[in-house]
Amino acid sequence: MARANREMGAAVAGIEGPEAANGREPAAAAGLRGFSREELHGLLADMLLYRRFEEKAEEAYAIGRIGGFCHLHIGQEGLAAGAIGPLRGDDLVITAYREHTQAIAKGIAPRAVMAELYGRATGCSGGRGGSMHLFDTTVGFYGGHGIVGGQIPLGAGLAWAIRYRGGDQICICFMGDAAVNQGAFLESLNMSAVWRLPVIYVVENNGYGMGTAFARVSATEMEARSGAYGIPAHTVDGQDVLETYRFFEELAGRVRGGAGPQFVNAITYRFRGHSMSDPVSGTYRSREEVESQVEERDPVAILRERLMEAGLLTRGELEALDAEARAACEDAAEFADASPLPDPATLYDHVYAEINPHGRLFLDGRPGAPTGGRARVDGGGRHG
Amino acid sequence: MARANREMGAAVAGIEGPEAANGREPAAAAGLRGFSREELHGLLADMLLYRRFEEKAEEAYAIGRIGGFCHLHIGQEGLAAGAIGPLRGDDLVITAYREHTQAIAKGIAPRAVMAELYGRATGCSGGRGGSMHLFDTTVGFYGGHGIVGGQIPLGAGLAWAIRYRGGDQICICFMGDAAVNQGAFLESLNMSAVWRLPVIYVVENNGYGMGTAFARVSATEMEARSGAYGIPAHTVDGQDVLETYRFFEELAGRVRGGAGPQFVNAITYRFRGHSMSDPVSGTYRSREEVESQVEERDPVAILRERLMEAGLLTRGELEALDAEARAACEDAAEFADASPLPDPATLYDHVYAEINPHGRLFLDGRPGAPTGGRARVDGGGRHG
Amino acid sequence: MAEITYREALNAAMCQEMDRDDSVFLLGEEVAEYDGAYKVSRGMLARYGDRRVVDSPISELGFAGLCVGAAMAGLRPICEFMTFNFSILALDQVINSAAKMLYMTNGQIPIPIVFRGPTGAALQLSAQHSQACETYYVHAPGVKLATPATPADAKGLLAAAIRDDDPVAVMEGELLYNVRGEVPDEEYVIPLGVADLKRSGDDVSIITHGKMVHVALQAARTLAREEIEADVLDLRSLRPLDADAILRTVAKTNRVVYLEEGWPYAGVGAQIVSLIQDEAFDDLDSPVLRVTQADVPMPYAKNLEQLAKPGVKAVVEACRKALYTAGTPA
Amino acid sequence: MAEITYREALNAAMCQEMDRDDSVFLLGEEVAEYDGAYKVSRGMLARYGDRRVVDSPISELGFAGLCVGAAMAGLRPICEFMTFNFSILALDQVINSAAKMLYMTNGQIPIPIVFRGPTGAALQLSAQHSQACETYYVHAPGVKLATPATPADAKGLLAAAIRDDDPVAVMEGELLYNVRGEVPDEEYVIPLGVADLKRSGDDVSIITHGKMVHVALQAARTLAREEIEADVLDLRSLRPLDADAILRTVAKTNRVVYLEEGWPYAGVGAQIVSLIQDEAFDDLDSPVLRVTQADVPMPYAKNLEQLAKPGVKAVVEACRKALYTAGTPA
Ligand SMILES: Cc1ncc(C[n+]2csc(CCOP(=O)(O)OP(=O)(O)O)c2C)c(N)n1
Ligand SMILES: Cc1ncc(C[n+]2csc(CCOP(=O)(O)OP(=O)(O)O)c2C)c(N)n1
Ligand SMILES: [Mg+2]
Ligand SMILES: [Mg+2]
Repeated sequence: MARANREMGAAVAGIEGPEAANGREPAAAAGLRGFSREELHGLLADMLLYRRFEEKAEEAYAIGRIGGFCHLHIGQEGLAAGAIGPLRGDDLVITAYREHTQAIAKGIAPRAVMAELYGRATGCSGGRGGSMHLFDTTVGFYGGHGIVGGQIPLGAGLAWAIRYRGGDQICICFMGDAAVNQGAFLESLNMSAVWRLPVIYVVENNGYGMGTAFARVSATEMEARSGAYGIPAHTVDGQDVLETYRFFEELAGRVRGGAGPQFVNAITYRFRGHSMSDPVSGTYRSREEVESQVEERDPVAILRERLMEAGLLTRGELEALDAEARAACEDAAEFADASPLPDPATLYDHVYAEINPHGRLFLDGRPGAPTGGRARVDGGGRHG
Repeated sequence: MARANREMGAAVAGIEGPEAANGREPAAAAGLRGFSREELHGLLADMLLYRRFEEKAEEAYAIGRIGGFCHLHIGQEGLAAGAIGPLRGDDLVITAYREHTQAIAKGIAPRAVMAELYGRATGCSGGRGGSMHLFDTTVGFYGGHGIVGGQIPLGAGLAWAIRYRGGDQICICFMGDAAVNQGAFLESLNMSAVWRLPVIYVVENNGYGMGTAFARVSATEMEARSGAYGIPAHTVDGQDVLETYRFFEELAGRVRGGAGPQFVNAITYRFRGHSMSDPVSGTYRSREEVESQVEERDPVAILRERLMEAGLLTRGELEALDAEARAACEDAAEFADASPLPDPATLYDHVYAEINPHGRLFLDGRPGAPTGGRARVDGGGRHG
Repeated sequence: MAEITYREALNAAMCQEMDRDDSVFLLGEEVAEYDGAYKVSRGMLARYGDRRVVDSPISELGFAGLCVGAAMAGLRPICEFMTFNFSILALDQVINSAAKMLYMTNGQIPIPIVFRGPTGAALQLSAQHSQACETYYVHAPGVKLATPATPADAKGLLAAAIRDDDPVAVMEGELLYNVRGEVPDEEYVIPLGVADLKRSGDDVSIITHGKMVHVALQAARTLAREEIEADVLDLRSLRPLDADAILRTVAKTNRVVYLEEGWPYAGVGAQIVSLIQDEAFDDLDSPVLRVTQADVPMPYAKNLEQLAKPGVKAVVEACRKALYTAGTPA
Repeated sequence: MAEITYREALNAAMCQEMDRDDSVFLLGEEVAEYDGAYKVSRGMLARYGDRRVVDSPISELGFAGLCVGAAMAGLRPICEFMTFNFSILALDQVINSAAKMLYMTNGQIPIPIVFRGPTGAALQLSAQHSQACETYYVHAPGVKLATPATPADAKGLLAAAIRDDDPVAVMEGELLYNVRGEVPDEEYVIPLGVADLKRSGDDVSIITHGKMVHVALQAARTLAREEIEADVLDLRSLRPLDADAILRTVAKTNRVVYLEEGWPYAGVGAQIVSLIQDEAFDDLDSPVLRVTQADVPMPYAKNLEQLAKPGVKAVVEACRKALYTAGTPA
């Protein structure tokens, strides 16, 4: 759970009702209703952490500490904070490969995430997964999936398991806007609707799948996509973390109460290139477009400005929060850097949870490969 | 082209306008408007042929002349006649495995279809395809596909080729109601909409995918399924061949004119079991349900009764038409029975269109398998 | 010990496991109200209700993925493919989700799922419905694969597969469903990875799996009339693979034929040949021969289909060739 | 003859064929406006317009099937998979539509399509993005498969694939795109089915394909320092397979190592072993050894990844072992 996910305290005096200062409620304050000052600071702190974390990852990638594909969430932090924030600890989240901040939001320590990006044994996936495959089941974070759309049926399955056991958790299944063109989307939404699974499908609609604008690969608006299965569609401004938070808090409650699957079109924007190897702008979107989004639609800046305007945040407080965020990321990077690589002797671990006592499971005949006939029950096994 | 697909002649006197006998148009005649007597007889003859053909196939299956899976179209003939009838010879049709009568409707001779069911060299697929894989490109019939939903992207591709070449043909892509739950449906409809392909997707909605009623695997009505891609949905009564014919005639014209992809929910009913090995009724549908459909919604009977009521068909004429249909099917069966099996020497033919002069294409090392190094350009090749 | 069919044995295995573990459920096309397309799940809806015996839409990728997701959360799904032919649509979820999940998560998320259904050809079902799918399931590490040939093996191996903490594909045979045989009534589990010598002989080894075991046995009977005695080794599971049993029979007869239903290129037999020549090079008196489906899509016509399928005659000839009784090898 | 990159050579092949035949078009994710995810199609949108260079949605099954449909109607699509990893989603259309169509239609409908893109591992892309897909494409008859290793082969083989009347998969390598080499400027086509002896030596044969050719050559250079001279045979296409060239090198050296990027079980190497032991049994002085990826999903961590990949050291050791210089075989 992210820090914002705490008990909703009393609302802040001064932005509570129409009887605000000089009889008129300030525009900025309107959006703040229902949040305590502490909560607001918590949300800002969360988003600053996410932002600084991604910046740190960017840096580490540039100097070769992180390898492979690395997709940053910069510009989209409002969704990590606003959609995951309201969840319960035992709710489940599953997502694609642009998931660093989502993992942190659900409760994985920045150290464990950064160490995973560094490919270290202390990473949340033991260094085996990397940027695209972050996992921690103890906090309900189910990855981290690299095949576009691949996580959608899995998300339905997590929700299936909740329903099967009669639990009252819910599952949030994130996807990119391009993922709705995968057949898995149809199949999963249809089954979810038929079986009324407790799942919220959230499109992080940043307008592009790599270099392809959504409108070039869809004849309809995003909202049209779920009606085919009778699943209600909602649109939320993902750059407004407070709206997003309130929205998901309410929706999660309804799904928990049996409202069935939901579809959320969350409008956002990616401030960086698709992955570290892609330029920020190019043939598919102009520099001007990116600049104006960064200027006007930065979810961190929007909350920050709003709080300052409403007099709920001083420059000093902001600097303190930011310093804290930076320190946490610095710490995470140092931790990662100091962590050991995975033990080479573990290469064949966790291919199977159960090493059958008979026969050969590995066919490469390499030294180091477990051979057959040897009863070796792997630690990952959960055989009851 | 089926026989109904002829020039639209002058309308029949007597059912032309409100000035019909005794000032009131008979109910039966209302649906006949716009069709000449000859055309009406043509449509009836077509449907009788389809019905008798399937009955013959059923018989031949029972005595072991036909093997494998065999899915009859009995009860659904209105769609073969009404949707394919209005097409041009150079339009394209692609469909699933319940396609005997559709193949005939598009212009494959009953002899060639029956011989294919018998697995004979004279069959339209040389005996290699069987019931589920009927093909004849010379009449624009592109099969005959066995993976549920597999033909949907292929249909989009046929339409793509039309558009690519700037032609004015159209493509009809049939599918069963259960096929809309395949991811291929989403992917194909979306691409068709984005690229405005000249294709009509037709669901032969017989209410069931094998033993599963559509409502058990869908939370919405069929009509809701295409809106997600901005493709207009239409519903037509497939048991009313005249309505169906008129509808497709008009729609085909519009698609030819550039209206873009369309989605048609054609209501029909399967009078037999899913395939020859399944009972007509069972746990999933009652005998009463089937009986009432056969009684009230038989597309052949509906047209026949309507024509008789309107005085456009005598019992003698009907008997003559039916005798003709039976004779054609008898002939087809005799032809099939007398036809040779495929030449065993052809086992390895048509695996590849081009046998490369170098290297080995077949790895089984069997006697009879073409070995490498032998330049053998197969007849199927169309290398330009 | 009662004589029951292979179909009933599979049913018994599922019921045995569903009785002892509520986290086991069955999901697939037509498994519930219709009692299974091949009636393997007959009576199970009535017995376990629609919470645990579930009809799915025709959405192979989606429902396989949903089952993998349920397994991620700790359930133990039995995911039935009406036939494995259709599972090609689901292969991404099998390989990229089920097979790789435990590894990517560093052991956090085991996937205790069973994928089951018939594989290979029945009769005249033509190219798209007659494909042996073993290669697609053994190639990637992370999945196990069992191929029961008899009713007893069907019960024991399917039960083992359901209890296994990893994804296990259980490939059955449409033409096996009616085969009858003695099957233990009581709880019965056959560990994966133990091959079964279905017949013993000293002259030549026929190694095989699944439906082809019956073809091998028939070939062995034919050969016996010429006083050639064949060992018939049924691998029973292809991963784990009982290499010891393979090497034992090779050491005994020094002549081997691998028989399988599928295509040759990168077939299971290719791997067995590779293993044998690598680890028993000096035990071989002649090359390991392979009998497979002809390297063509399955034709519909009866005569062509028969030619395309690996049959008793081809196995007998291969054995003779291995013994040089058919002249010098080509 | 200019020195260009592998990437440019692929581009040149596509342009060469699109210039001579209007029925050839390129479709895939990011191939047009973005110039290709790996810039292989750079400039092609500008040159041919959006009728012939087409960005698709992320719908692998759908767009592969659409391309097969277009081929049914006589067009000659080049269907780019951003990587072959994602093509597992499309495998049903590759196998059940493209590969089987000609046969099911009795020769009426050839499918002159090319599926192309990178296969196998690049650097630290982890399990789902680092899979060699050859086995999935060679197993079913009806598809051909080429695996160019050099810029010249890239141009010649891709051109041949586009001209071929059958479905041809062309598997490239992300790590090859920047490799430079001499490539003929003029029209250039290398027939499928002709292996290329990339280096000549008498002591041991390293047979391989694709990206691994470079690993093999490096290993050969290392071995040369110990006065072991290796033949390095690049198969170039896996179907058709140049069996003659394989048998020639086996007859010459009598000792063979098969090197491939993929997993061992039912890998390409298994088939090559099967072929060699069947047809050159008496030519072998020792078992054919195989060097493959470790039988595990690809790990992300640099050190584990390196261990998992087949590298120069493993090849050198295998060659030594084949020559018994490393002691007695295990
Ligand atoms: C099945 C599949 N096809 C292609 C890719 C390559 N790829 C990775 S991300 C991506 C774009 C996805 O865009 P979107 O879903 O909008 O997510 P975003 O990157 O914007 O967060 C593509 C094409 C992939 N990983 N999986
Ligand atoms: C991908 C796939 N899954 C399952 C099957 C088995 N199967 C054949 S037909 C069928 C039912 C299809 O129903 P529908 O699409 O409504 O067509 P209908 O049979 O009613 O004409 C099923 C499940 C198949 N052929 N392909
Ligand atoms: Mg996006
Ligand atoms: Mg139906």
